[in-house]
Amino acid sequence: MEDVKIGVYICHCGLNIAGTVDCSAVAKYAGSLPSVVVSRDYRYMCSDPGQDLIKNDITRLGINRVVVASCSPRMHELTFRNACQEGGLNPYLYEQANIREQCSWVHDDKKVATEKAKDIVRAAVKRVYFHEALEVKEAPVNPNVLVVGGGIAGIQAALDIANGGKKVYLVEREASIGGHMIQFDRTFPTLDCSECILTPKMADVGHHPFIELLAYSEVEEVSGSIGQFKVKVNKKARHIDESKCVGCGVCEQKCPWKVPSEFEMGLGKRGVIYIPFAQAIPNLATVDAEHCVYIQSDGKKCGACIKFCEAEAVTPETLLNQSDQIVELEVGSIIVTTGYDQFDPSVISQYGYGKYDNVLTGLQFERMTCAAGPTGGKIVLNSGKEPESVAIVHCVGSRDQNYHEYCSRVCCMYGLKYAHLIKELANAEVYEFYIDMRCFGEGYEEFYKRLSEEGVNFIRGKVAKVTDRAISDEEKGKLMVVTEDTLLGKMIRVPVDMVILCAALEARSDADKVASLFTLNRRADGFFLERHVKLDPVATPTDGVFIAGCCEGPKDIPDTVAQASAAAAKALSLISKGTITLESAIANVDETKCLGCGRCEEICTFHAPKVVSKNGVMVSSINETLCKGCGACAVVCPTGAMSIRHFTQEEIAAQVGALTELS
Amino acid sequence: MDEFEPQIIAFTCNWCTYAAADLAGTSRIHYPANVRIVRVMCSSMVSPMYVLKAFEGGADGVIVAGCNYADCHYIDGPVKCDAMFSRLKRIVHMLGLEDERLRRELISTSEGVIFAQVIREMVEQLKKLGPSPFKTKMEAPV
Amino acid sequence: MNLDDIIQETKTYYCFECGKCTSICPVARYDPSFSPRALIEDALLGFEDELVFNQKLFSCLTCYTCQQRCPCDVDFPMFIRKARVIAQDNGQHGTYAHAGQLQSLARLMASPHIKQRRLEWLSDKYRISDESDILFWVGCAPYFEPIFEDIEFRALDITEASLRVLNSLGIEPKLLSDEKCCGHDALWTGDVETFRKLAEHNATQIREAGVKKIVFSCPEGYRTLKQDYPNYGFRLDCELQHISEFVAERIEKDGLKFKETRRKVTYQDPCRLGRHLGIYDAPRKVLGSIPGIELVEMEHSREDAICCGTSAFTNCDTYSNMIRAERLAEAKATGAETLITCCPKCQTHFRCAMVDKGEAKRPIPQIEVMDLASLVASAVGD
Amino acid sequence: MEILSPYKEATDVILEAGGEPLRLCYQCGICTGSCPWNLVRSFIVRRIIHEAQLGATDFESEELWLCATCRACVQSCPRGVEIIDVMRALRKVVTELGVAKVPDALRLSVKNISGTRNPMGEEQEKRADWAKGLNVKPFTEGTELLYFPGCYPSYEARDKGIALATVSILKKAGMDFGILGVKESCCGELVRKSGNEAVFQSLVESNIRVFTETHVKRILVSSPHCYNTFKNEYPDFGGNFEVIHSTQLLLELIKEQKIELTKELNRRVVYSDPCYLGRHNGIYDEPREVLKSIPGLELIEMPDSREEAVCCGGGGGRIWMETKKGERFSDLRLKQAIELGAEVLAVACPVCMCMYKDSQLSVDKGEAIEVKDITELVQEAM
Repeated sequence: MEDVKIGVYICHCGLNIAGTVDCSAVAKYAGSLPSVVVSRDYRYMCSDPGQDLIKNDITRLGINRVVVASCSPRMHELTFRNACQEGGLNPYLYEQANIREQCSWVHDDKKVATEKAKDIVRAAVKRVYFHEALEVKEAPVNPNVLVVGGGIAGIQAALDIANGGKKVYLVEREASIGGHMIQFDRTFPTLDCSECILTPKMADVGHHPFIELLAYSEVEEVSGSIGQFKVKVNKKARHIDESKCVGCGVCEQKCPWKVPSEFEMGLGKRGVIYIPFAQAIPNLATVDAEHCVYIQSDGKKCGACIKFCEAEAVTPETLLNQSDQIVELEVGSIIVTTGYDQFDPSVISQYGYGKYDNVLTGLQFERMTCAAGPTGGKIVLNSGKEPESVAIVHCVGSRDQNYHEYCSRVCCMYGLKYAHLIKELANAEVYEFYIDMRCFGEGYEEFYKRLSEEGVNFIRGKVAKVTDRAISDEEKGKLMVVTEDTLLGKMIRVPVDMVILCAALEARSDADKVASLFTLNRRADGFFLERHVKLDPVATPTDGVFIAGCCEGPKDIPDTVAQASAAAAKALSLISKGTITLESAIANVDETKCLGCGRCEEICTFHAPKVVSKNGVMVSSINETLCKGCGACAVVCPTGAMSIRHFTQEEIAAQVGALTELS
Repeated sequence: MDEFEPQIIAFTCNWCTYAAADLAGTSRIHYPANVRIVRVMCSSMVSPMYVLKAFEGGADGVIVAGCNYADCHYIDGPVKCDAMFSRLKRIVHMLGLEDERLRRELISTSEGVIFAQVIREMVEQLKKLGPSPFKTKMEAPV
Repeated sequence: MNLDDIIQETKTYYCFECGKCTSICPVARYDPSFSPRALIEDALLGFEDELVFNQKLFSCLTCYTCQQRCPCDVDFPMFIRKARVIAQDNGQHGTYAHAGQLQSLARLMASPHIKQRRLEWLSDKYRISDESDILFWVGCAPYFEPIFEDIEFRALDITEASLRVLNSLGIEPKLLSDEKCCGHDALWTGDVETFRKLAEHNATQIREAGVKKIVFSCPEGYRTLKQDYPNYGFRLDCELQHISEFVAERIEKDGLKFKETRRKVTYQDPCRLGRHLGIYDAPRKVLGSIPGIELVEMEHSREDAICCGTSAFTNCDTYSNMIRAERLAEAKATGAETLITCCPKCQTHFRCAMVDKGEAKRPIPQIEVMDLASLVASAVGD
Repeated sequence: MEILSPYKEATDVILEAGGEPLRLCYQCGICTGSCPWNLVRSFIVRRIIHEAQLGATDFESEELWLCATCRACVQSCPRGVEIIDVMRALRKVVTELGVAKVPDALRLSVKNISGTRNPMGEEQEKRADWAKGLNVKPFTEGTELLYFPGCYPSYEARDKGIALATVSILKKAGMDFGILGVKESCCGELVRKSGNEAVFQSLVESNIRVFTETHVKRILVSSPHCYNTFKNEYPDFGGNFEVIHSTQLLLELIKEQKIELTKELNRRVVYSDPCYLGRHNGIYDEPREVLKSIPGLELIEMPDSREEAVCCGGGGGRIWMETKKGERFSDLRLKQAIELGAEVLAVACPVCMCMYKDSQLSVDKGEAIEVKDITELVQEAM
């Protein structure tokens, strides 16, 4: 082993460190440690002159190990590793001592802090002594991309990538893509119809040469890692022959059995064999097997669809024998755009959702105003009459620690949109019950102003309850919205015919499953956690997996689309780079020490180690693209054959030893 | 001789507890200087030998800390660590050490406050317990 | 002590490099880079560094096979043991198995201030008495339990079996509540400082206990207290016996009888009990006197027995496992259903060798391994 | 016109007095909307919080004394503002700093309590008189259960029935219980809510002392107010005792068949949730289950029940103050009950009991309905 020459550099970080740590004293002390040939302190080590100190010492003094005592390695490890590399030293021969976040910033007694800093530096020096040069390996990136979720986010991301000439697999759980956006009638603040702007994009997805659409399918299993994921997708049986179905919809008309339509939020019905909505992509019929009398009766009853399908897409065969199939995909990166659920307001009993007929959720109202919707675009009470007055209740389940503490960001605006539509379609009185109006986007405030002009009544106060108990004659047969008008400082009861609850956007009920499937983390509020809230909003802690749209948190369409494109760009840049740098600090087997017992194979979550035969001897071998370097295998290895590069027992033991020398 | 200052070694996972310690720093939450942090990639990387080594060296207390079960960067590192830890705990118990001297903590990235609390609390407990029976060498560093 | 003294003490200079040692050495048979002869050569040529910094220095099993065959009566194992002291002084210790926990434990136990809780496993199923003049040596079994959980080996089963045997013979032994590691591994890996501390403590405890006899279930503890403690000047002033000897004696003197236990078994001579102390017959006598037990010897047995492959939990490697595989194959070949041994470490290593958690299975013979004490315990009944 | 400028000092005093939570308020007004006062008059809770935030509180205002601490507002507050604590703080400022006048009725009751340890100002010696001739044993160490009737059942004619019923049930169930008699002091719950922290703490101190001296473990209370303060407030002063409300115990006894409800009570009963049992401690089902287990009894629900239940108006010291006719919640509730065609209004709280019995006199056809505590009903059914 060549003799070790360590260079130690103590950073003042202005006064951040020097304020509480006597840096020159620490430097002096470090200089006295074995194998340390040079020890300096400097105002800002991360500055160019600071980094030059290191590079020069590497060339002039021939130091072959570097320790910088400064901020957290999470902050500048990379900076100084690069400095080493530029100086001609392997980046892994570097160690950072954290004397800012974990010393100068948490202590005030200068003497104590200085002593602690010395300990930390000593430990780093002892550790770096054992550091070994590691080669930086690269692996190819599979240029295919998986997009999970066919809402506007997924559609946008898929198109951006496909238009870049790369293959995209778009997986959608429902029978058609479109997500929540296709349920909307108009979009705020421009009021252009949602369908009109979305369906062209959906059509593009449908026939794009680079997009393979897997609708009515769900991801079952994900293995591998960035650059080479293996994905199993379950393509659910539609019980029709997709190659023959022309989407004429006759089967649905003829189907004698009707069930509430999910797409219409229960306001309308659909056939048991159905096409969720007119512009569905793919435009295929789907059989809801659990309600299908033919299937349930094993072909003994009904069978209307078979009779009437001229294309012969529905046959006894497809109905009775078609089963789910597993499709295996190989992709280099994954974009998760699984969207949101609408909060169920029935848990707030005071608001009477589910109790009073004319209390609706936002999404139900969207369907109601939609010309193609269950009421043909008419705003009607359950009596069939048009309402004379409507209350719109904001922050239902949002900004409320009893339900969701966060603001759902879109309710104020769609609340205003509803007000406009009600004025336009039913010319009724509208009361907006709000706490704060949040109109931050492009054209939003202007829209708010416009609605004020249109004569909407704005009442500031969180609604206490909605009741049908009349206390005066004019209240009879109405729904009374009770609240304090906080600007008047008076209690008011507003009798209305219809109440629309602006229900919060919440994380998907199965977000936990999706999270574990793609190894994502979730925030306290249930949405997926981005890698950095400000600086890395679409990446996740798992390399190669990106998130966009409402699965990351409530947001409006423009933000969703922007995020989707951002995620697409991330995926594309990964593809255009073509390779990924593999983690170098990973498991490593000393085959002469390995027993081939397979304990490592058993404990590894990522299936990195496998016991294989090498010239007749069974020994463990590491798949370097799968290994994440967590180190669990090394702990269970009985002989010490398994070690983690850059976190070897020698290195850590040296560090621990150094830290415990002082009493 | 002035008050006994216990010496704590904390093994912290890079992704959560180490980050939490950093957060305590960036938010200037002060805590006693008795702790020395050893950064590992994952709590499941902590070998019982490291802990024993720390006690051998005369540490008065050891903390093995990492992510919560939900947000492990390696999916289930904490579970593996727990398995190791329960065995270790039995060994250390047999050696006659008080339970307070060896702690398992789950402290996630945002919990700088909790990290500081844990340190304060442990320093208090250890001061009550006094020096570790393994503290043999009292001489200065090499 | 320097290299020359060692050469003197162990009569290494007699060596005329016939290489018998290497040819008979179980390790050398598999590990091409290990050769007792070569190590001695280095020593004789005065290449101290080549010897001391040679990782293979710690691969020797000190099983004493070579010494038996050596025409010049070179005490190679002792040579190795002493050479390792110099190695330790140079910070060399080979590769610890099990991440060095066991070495660490020995050093921790060596601390004078500790008060162990090592007898918490003891239940009232077993009768012990502080007045007894017979002491039972528990050894490291309590510590093995958590460490070897993953190979489903509970060393305390052996301890408890031994206690059941003693109780059934009407003996309520004394146990030391603060017994410490005997220091065997420390001594054989050259950590004499730790060994002395441990020996000092144990010897004092034993003398204070004022017992007439100590019974062991662990051959290593037995050997260490019997030979090494006196050699390093730690008196015990009492008789020492391995449980197999103790039981054999009872069979002799009091015509002790066992209930029938049908089983075809073979027997593994632990190096410490066999070649180190020359005890081959006692265990066989015990086995022989259990009606229904059929003992079939392995190809190599008694003086020729093959070691379990690792010593002092150091330098356990691929080759160690090959040795074990060979030994297990021999055991299997006898057609026995159970491999009996009377050393907890033999059992540890054989069980470990049979662990096979990988998807691709290894050609490793599987056979039940059991301690003599456990077998006897089942034969004396309760 | 008057121009207001924030008066930080005032805010500080309020925060000092425990008004800390008010900082969280974002002025949505749902507290006002859910406050029962607004059924009978205007009471803008939100504004009081906001004035406190700005230090613009009008300490002279009677509004400070309105809050019956029924917790409806806290329950629905989206920011988790402990509005009751804020009200308590405001009252504390008035009583302790004397910045304004405390309502006479309230001042009198509190004076009584600090003097005679009960709000009625009856003599302490008479505290156990209700139990005369029942031979209830005084609580001594070792007795399983302490029955703590509290001030109202002990002195107040309208509530005595509760204590008597409880005792006879406990006896039938063969429970080992005792009372503290003259050693018992008011639990202090209402006192604290009316802003007299000092008096409250002296009561806590004396009760905890007695409990500890006599080694009390489990306390049975008739009043949800005692329940709440023992369970949730005493621990802060080092008093940790197991507390159980009569309805909870009754259900236990019924389930364990220690008491049998044989007699049919063919009556329509409506149950009114006491705030301190319901919203404050989440006990909604036990009382109902007890009632349902009475043979023949038909249990009906008020339009606002459980979490939505309207307060009787007696909490927070209101019971001691005069509430204008037409502004009494108890009147509303009683009317509702009568409209529902209920024959009995069942309560589980001495305070509710008083309030409703008063209302019987002021509401027309008030005598058309009976007001009974659940314990009394159970006793009848035995």
